[in-house]
Formats: sequence, C-alpha cells, structure tokens
Amino acid sequence: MPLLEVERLTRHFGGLRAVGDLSFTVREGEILALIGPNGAGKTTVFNLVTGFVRPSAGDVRLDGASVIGLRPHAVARRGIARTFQIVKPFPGLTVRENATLAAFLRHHARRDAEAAAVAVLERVGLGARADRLASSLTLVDQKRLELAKALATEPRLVLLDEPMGGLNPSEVDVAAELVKSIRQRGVTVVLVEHVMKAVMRVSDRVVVLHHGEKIADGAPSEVVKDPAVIAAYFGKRAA
Amino acid sequence: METFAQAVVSGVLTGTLYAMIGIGLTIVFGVMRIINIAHGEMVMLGMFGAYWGQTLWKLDPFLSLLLWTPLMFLAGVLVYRLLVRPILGGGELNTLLYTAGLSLLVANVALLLWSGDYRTISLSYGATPLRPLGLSVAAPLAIAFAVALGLTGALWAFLARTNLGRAIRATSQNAEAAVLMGVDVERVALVTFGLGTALAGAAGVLLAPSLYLYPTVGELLIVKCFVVVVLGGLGSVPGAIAGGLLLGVVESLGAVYVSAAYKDGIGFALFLAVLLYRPSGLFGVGR
Amino acid sequence: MRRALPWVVGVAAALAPLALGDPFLLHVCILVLMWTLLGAAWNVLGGFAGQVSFGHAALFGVGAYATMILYLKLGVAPWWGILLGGALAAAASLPVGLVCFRLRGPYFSLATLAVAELFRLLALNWESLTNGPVGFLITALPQIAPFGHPVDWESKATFYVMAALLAAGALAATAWLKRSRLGAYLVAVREDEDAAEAVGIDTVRAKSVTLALSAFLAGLGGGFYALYFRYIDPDAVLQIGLSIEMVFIAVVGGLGTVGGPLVGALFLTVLGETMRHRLQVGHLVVYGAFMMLVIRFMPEGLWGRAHRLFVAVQARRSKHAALGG
Amino acid sequence: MLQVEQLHVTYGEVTALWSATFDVREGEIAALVGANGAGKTTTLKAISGLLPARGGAITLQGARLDGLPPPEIVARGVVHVPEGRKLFPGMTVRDNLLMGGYARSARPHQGARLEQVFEIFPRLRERSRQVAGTLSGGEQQMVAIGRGLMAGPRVLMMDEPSLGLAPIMVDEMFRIIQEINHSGVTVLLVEQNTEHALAIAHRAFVLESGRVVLSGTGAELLASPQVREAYLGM
Repeated sequence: MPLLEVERLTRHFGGLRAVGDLSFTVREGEILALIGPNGAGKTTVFNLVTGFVRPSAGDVRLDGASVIGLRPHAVARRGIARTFQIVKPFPGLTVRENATLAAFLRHHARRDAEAAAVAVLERVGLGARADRLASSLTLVDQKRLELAKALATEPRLVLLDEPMGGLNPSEVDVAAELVKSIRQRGVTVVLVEHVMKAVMRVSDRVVVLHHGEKIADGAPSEVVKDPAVIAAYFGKRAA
Repeated sequence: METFAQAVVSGVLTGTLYAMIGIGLTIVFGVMRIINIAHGEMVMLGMFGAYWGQTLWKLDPFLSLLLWTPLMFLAGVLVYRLLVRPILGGGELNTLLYTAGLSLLVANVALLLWSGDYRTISLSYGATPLRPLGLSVAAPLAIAFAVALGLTGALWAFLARTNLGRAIRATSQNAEAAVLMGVDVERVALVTFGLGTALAGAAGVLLAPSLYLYPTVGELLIVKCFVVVVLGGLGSVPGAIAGGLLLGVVESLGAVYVSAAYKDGIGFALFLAVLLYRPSGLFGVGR
Repeated sequence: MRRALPWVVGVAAALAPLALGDPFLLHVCILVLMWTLLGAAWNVLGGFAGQVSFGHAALFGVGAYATMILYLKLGVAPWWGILLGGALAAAASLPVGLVCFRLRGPYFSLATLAVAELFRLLALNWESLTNGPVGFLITALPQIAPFGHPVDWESKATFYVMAALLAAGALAATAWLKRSRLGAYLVAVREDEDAAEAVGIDTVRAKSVTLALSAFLAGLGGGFYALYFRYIDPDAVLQIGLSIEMVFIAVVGGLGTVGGPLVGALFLTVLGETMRHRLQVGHLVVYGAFMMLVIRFMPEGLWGRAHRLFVAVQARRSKHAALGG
Repeated sequence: MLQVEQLHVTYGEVTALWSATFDVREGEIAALVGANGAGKTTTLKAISGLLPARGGAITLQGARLDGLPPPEIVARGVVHVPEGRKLFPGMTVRDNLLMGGYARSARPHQGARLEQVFEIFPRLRERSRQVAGTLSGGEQQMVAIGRGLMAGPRVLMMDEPSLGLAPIMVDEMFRIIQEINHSGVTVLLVEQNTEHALAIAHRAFVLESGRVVLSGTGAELLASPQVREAYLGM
C-alpha cells in the first residue's frame, strides 16, 4: 500500500478552481517532486494535505486512514510534517527553542525534547547556531531551520515547499544533498520546487500540475520530454 | 404601525450620525490599517466644542460647525504627524494599544479640565418637536440629520469625483498599486487622518444638542462605532453608512419592542454574530 | 548566599508595610498587589499567548459578583467565595473563548470588548440575580479564628496578607507557566499560529486552557475586590476602563515577563494614587500617557528593559571575569 | 533608452536578483523571460522603485532612476502594469483608469487619454461604470493595461499580461501589446508564455536564477535549445 494516497482532491476558491480532481500516490521511501508553472496549485495541495485548507471534495489517506477534516496539529501528529515556502520561524526565539517546540510533539519532557532538537539541528548543519535568534539567520539557515522544525516532529512523510527557492547555485547543491539525506533516514519526501536542475537531480518521480490538474506523472527524464509539460511551461502559440 | 414608523424614523436619524462617525474610523483604517480607539474622543471634543461655543460666545452649536470642523481637521493632521506616524510600523496590536492610551489620555485630560458633570445644550428652537406626517421628531436631531446628510454627501462627492479622493479609495483598496500610479501614500494618509478626525468632530458638534455630554462619552461612542464599521466591513465607506443606519434602526426598534434596557445589548449581539459568521462585514467584498 | 539575597529582600519588603502600619500606605500596597494579580491574569493571555483582550473586566466582574452572591444569598464564606468566583470566571471563559478565538488580531480584541459590554448589560438588567444598578453591599463579615487568632476584618493588615498571597500565587503561576510546555506552546502561538499548528501544537486548546487560567486569576481579583471594598455594582466591576487598566499594567511592566505585572502595578498604582490624592482624577491621564510612551520608546516594558540591561551587564561582567582569570 | 546594469536586489536576506544587465531600445518590444523565481518580477519592481536596488544602476536616457521614489519614476514615463493586475476592485472601471492618470504630469490629459484607452478597448467603454472586481479576467487585464496607458508612458512595463487568461484572450492580449507598441510606446514585457512573447519581441533576455544568461532577437531565442534548458533543467 502506498504511504500517501491523494484521491480526486478538489478545491475551489470563490469561482476559481485551484485544484481539480487531483489523484496521485506517494510510495514509502521515495522522493516525489510536485512541479508546475506559477499558479498551478502546488502550495494549495500542501495546504489541503496538511489540514490548513479544507478540500471541496476528495480524500487524502496516510497509510489508508483519511486525514481530511483533521486540524493541522493533528495531521502533524499522524506523521505528516511540512515546511512553508515563505519560511515561518518563531522569530523571537532561538534556533534551539524553535526546534524544541517541534520536538515536544514526541517528547513531553523538556530535557528529552531539547536533546532531540539539538540532534536534528546537527543533522541539518545548524548545530553551531543553536543559540542565535531565528530572526538573525541568513535565508539559507532559515530554510534549514524550517526543515529542522519539520524533522523534529519525527514525521514519516515530509512536504517541502520550495526548499531551494532564493538560494544561490552552490547553496542549492547543499540543499539537494540535505533532501537526499532525509530519505536515507527513512523519511519519505514530497517537494514543490522551481529550481528544475535540483528537481531533476534529487527526485525519483515527478508529478506535473497545470491549472490544478495533473498533466504528467513519471520519471524526471521522461516528464521533461512530455509535449504537454513543455506546452504548460512554455505557452503555446496559436497558429 | 405608528410606533413602528416612529421607531424607524428616529433610528434612521441617529443612524446617520453613527454612520458619519463610522466613516471617519473606516477611512483611517482603510488607508493606514489602524483601528483608532481615540476616535470616540474626537467626537467628544466636537461635543465640548459646541458646548463651549454656546456657553462662552453665545455661538449657535450648528453654526459653530464652521469653526470646529476645520480645527478638528488640523488637530487630526497634527495627531497623525506627531503621535501616530512614528508608531505605524509597530504592528496592529501595538497601534491598537497605543490609540487606547491616547483615548484614555484625551478623555481624562478633558475630565480634569471640565469635570465629570453631565451637561446639556439647550436651544431656543429645541423645545417643540417637528411633526412631519404625524410623527414626532426632535428639532435638533432633525437639523443634525440634515447637516450630517449634507456632509456625508459632500465627502462622498470628494471621494468619488476628485483625484485626491480617488487616491484615498485606491490606497485603501491596494496600496502597492496606488504607489505604482504615482500616489504619495504618506500625503494620502495625512489627509485621511485629518478627514477622519474632522468627521468625528463634526458629528460631535451635531450630536451635542441631543445627548448628555461628559468627558468619557467617547467610550460609549467608540464601542458603537466598532459595531458600525464591523457590520459594514472595516475599510468600506458604503459599509459604514449601511452599518450606521442598521445599528440606529435596530437599537431604536429594540428599545420599543424588546426592552429599552437591552437596547445596547442587541447591537453588541449583532456585532458578535457578524464577527463570527461574516468577519468581512455584512456587505464586505470579502478579505 | 547570593541566590538567597533577592528572596530576603523580597520578604523584608513585603513585611515592611505591615511593620509600619500606616493605613494609607497599606491601602496603596493592597491596591498594588491587587493590580499585580490582575496584571498577571491579563499577562498570561495577552503577554504569553499574544491574545490582546479588551474584555477582562467581564471575568473580574464574574468573580466579584459570584463572591458577593454566594455570601449574601447562600451564606458561603467569602474566602471560599473568592476561589469559587475564580472557578466560575474560568468556566464562563470557555464559551467566550469558543466565540472569540475564531478571530485573530484586532478582531479578537474587538470581540472581547463586545463580550464585556454584554456582561455589563446583563448585570445591569438581570435584577433578580444581580440587584441591577443598585449592586451589593456587605455590612458584616463573619467571625472566624484560624489557628486560634480571630480575624480582624477592620484591619487593612488582614487584606494586605490576603492580597500578598494572591499576588504571589499569580506570579508563581506565571513563573510555572513560563517554564512549562504549555508556556512554550503559547510563545509559539504568539509568534506564528500557523507555524505552531504545523509542528503539532493544538493552538485552540492551548489558548483555551490559558484563557481559563487567566480568567481564574482575574476572577480571584474580582472576589478580592468585592471583599475589600464591600460594595460592587456594574459600573464598578464591569466597566471597560478596568480591562484597559489591566492591559496597561501588563504592557508597561513588560509583556510576557514574570515580574512585569508587579513592576507595572507598583509603578502605575503608586503614581496614580499619588495623583489621585492631589488631583482626584489625574491618574488615568498618567496611565494613558505612559502607555503611549512605553509603546513608542520601550515596547518591551519596564521590567523587560531592566531585565535585558541586567543580562547585558552580567554578560559583560562574566566576560571580564573570564579574561581576567 | 532604458538601461539596467548589474542590478542586484534583495528582499531582506533573500537575494532575488544577483546581477541583471540588459537594455530596452526606443520603440521596441523587449521581453524578459525565464522560469518561475528567476527574478523577472523583481526586476520590474526595482525599476519602478517598489524595491530598492542594492547594487547596480538603472538609467532612463542617461538619467539615474534608481533611488527615486515611485511617483517620480511614474512622472518620468516609466510605468509598471503589475502581475495579477492589482486593480482597485471596489472602484469602477472609469475610476481605475483615472487613477492611472493620477501623476501630476498626466492629470491635464486625463480626458483625452481616457478616450484613447476606450478606442483601444471598446469593451471598457461599455463597462466604464461597472465595479472592476466583477469583470472577467480578460477585461481586468484590459483595465490594468489601460490604467498604465493613462499615465502617458514612454516605457510600459507589463508583468505577465497573459497569466490566467483563456487561450483566445491570450492571442488578443498579444495583439493589443503590439498595437500599443506600434503607437509609439516602448514595451518591456515579462512573460511566462515564452513562445508567444518571443514571437512578438524584437529582442529578449533570458533570466535564470537572478542572472541574465542569454540574449538575442526573439526569433534567435525561440530557436535556441538553451532556452528550453533554462526552463526545464534538462
């Protein structure tokens, strides 16, 4: 059974259909990229899966159990963590406190939570900056913190919303390695990303959205050759 | 049926004045995203302006409008420049607390100067009510209504027809786009704050002959004013007008058919219901 | 030894007014402690969780009315009444939270204001329960003698001790909150509610529990007020001004700090009472002016600023020590 | 005419544009293309003064634009039609257009230009009293462009004018952009609909990760395999 099943998911905002009849699955242990042009509905999919937005129709199941209707904190408890495209650190707290808040989900004693948080910070390369205020970090480090908070909830599946957006090329390489290392520890990854070179490098499979619908689903090298994908990215000139 | 008509008429009269106060609050919110809690005190200052005008200089309260409206505009401009602008970047809650401080300060300075006594303004022409169509309408309230209608109409024309008025509306609908049109948002904010204050002051002058006046009257008025602007949708001028009329009529009908004591409560219950189910207001275009 | 010093100073300072015995001094101290309790009550919700309520007078009023009604109508001893008043305020806060927490930011603040006005109107008009605008008056308090000492209800010292215990309890509760997991959750809620939900924090539950705690403390304050002043009516215990004063004390003292409410209450009450003594109405002028000055120049509050300076000095000192050693 | 040299722009800590260099010649349509997040919108915002330039220079016929406040840039004739239209949704079509002519230099011409806009978009004349928020996407885009024209632009910068439009409207929009250009307005076009944009552009620049990586005539770029690579990361 796949880890995550998205089935006929639909969401309207006013008259606009942001996501329409979208189905795809995520297998345990894979890295799946969700791509598509601006306004294709990728972030909305994340919001629907994690309970920040209620779907108009459709279902999302983790290990066969529906998570629709759960509030975001309950979805996180089930084992789906996420990051935000516009990073959302707790700006007035230190890096350690940020991660500890997330670690509280699985460790009730402060000491245990802090230990778990520090371990995660080491993994993402923020160990040396644990006592800095989150608001004082550079963007790369804020993206790392965003990831650390998601991992500190000890998820089975993590949804990353543009983990590489705004980074320079060498930083993108580091981030790509980090994403691969998450999977090596047994956490399944779904990422939305615009930096296509990184998508091609890290992902096992790509789902392409356009106007809220799935237009392609397959290996990265196949998907980029798909005429529908090229047309979606490129626009089509009417003859 | 006659009681009903009477209640609706007096509701509309009061509601027009609520609307006028509400417009002042709502345009300031629209442009600057500040909920100015001291707005009620601006109304209070207008009321005392009318009172002292009559007491000291034998100035007819309605005539004194010509004096106090421009002065309150200036006061608004000064308050904005000296007090409000420096804290604009501080977040919604800080500005809310800050204007709460300003409200307390102004009300209590007034209390210190003028004592907490309830005062009234008596007018020679205030004694006999007008009797249009068999209904009874207090003359001062009728005059206030007519003037408020005129002022609101003038403001409407200003907002609809002039470049500056359009710029105010544009800024409150989309500040970034207004900048792209070449609008100097800082200047628009200054004028808007002045206008909002002038409207509050003018409403105070108009209300003075119909209400008891005392330094902390602003507290009661500002709470009603919140009801008005939230009913209509924060930032919307037509919304404030509709909200003002609605509150006026609901209160007036409530006083007749439910209980005079719970008159204000009906307004607040309506307010909570709207906040819960339509936070963008009854007539809001959505947020 | 060094650690004990602040405690020794604190206890000595707490005992000093008793030793001096001056009634006006004691009265001011009682007010300071009552406002510390109320400031702390507001601070739990407003300072830690970032939910700015303009309606805490309602919770204060529930506590005051509960204490009075239980004593005068049912004969429940007022010290039990104070505790029950707190509990009732906490219970009343649950539906209030259900309604108001659906809104965020300034909308939440406006909703709490409307709720408080509804409570005031209810007290004004539900005459069979509340006596309406007439209110309640306590003419005599019962004779008791805990530990063999008869309690002298005419002495300010009695109330001073009660107020001190209540205020100390509130500050202890705040200190506990600051270290607890719930406290950490509240800070997360204050900083970013969506991010808090995303890491698995049930923000609605965290806010509701906190509101209940805050309401309990405010209710205790109301009950104490009823007992100390022996008279309540809707304008005395349910007016908007009370809510605003609670906000100011917490903000001037320092939002989200443990000691802030004490500092804010001490500062504003002493200043206010001095002004009231001389000018009768002036104290709220000072409150308003201070509120504006603090937000403009010292948004972290008096205690917050002092604490930061203290930490900075300590850091410099330990650096010196490290260099020297 | 409009010269952008080594423009560097950040949002707080985030660098959105590393170093963009390109120029727009008088009377032409220049296109700025590239994948999402490449820095196209940022470039336009920096030119119109919404974002400060951290480094580099923007000049209009030799005079520095960077550092000027947005109203001054509008007054000099550099007008930005933003992505997503950014209309004033509660105002009528006519009021939206009049706002476009708000700049002091444009005010005397409000009446005449309103007529010109109605000539180009007869649809808007019919709808002039309608509230802008209730228009269809295509009509809203017409208002956005018309609003830009009201300022009497020398350079009109358009950000994603075809975004979210029905295919038939997309064609219409590109036809209108050419028409505006023929009437003497220089156009800087940012488009995701690359194929279409390159087809009408005299010259084009490809942005990738905040840098201009390729430039040439529209036709050259249309044929270039590198353009596809910039988009699809092949």
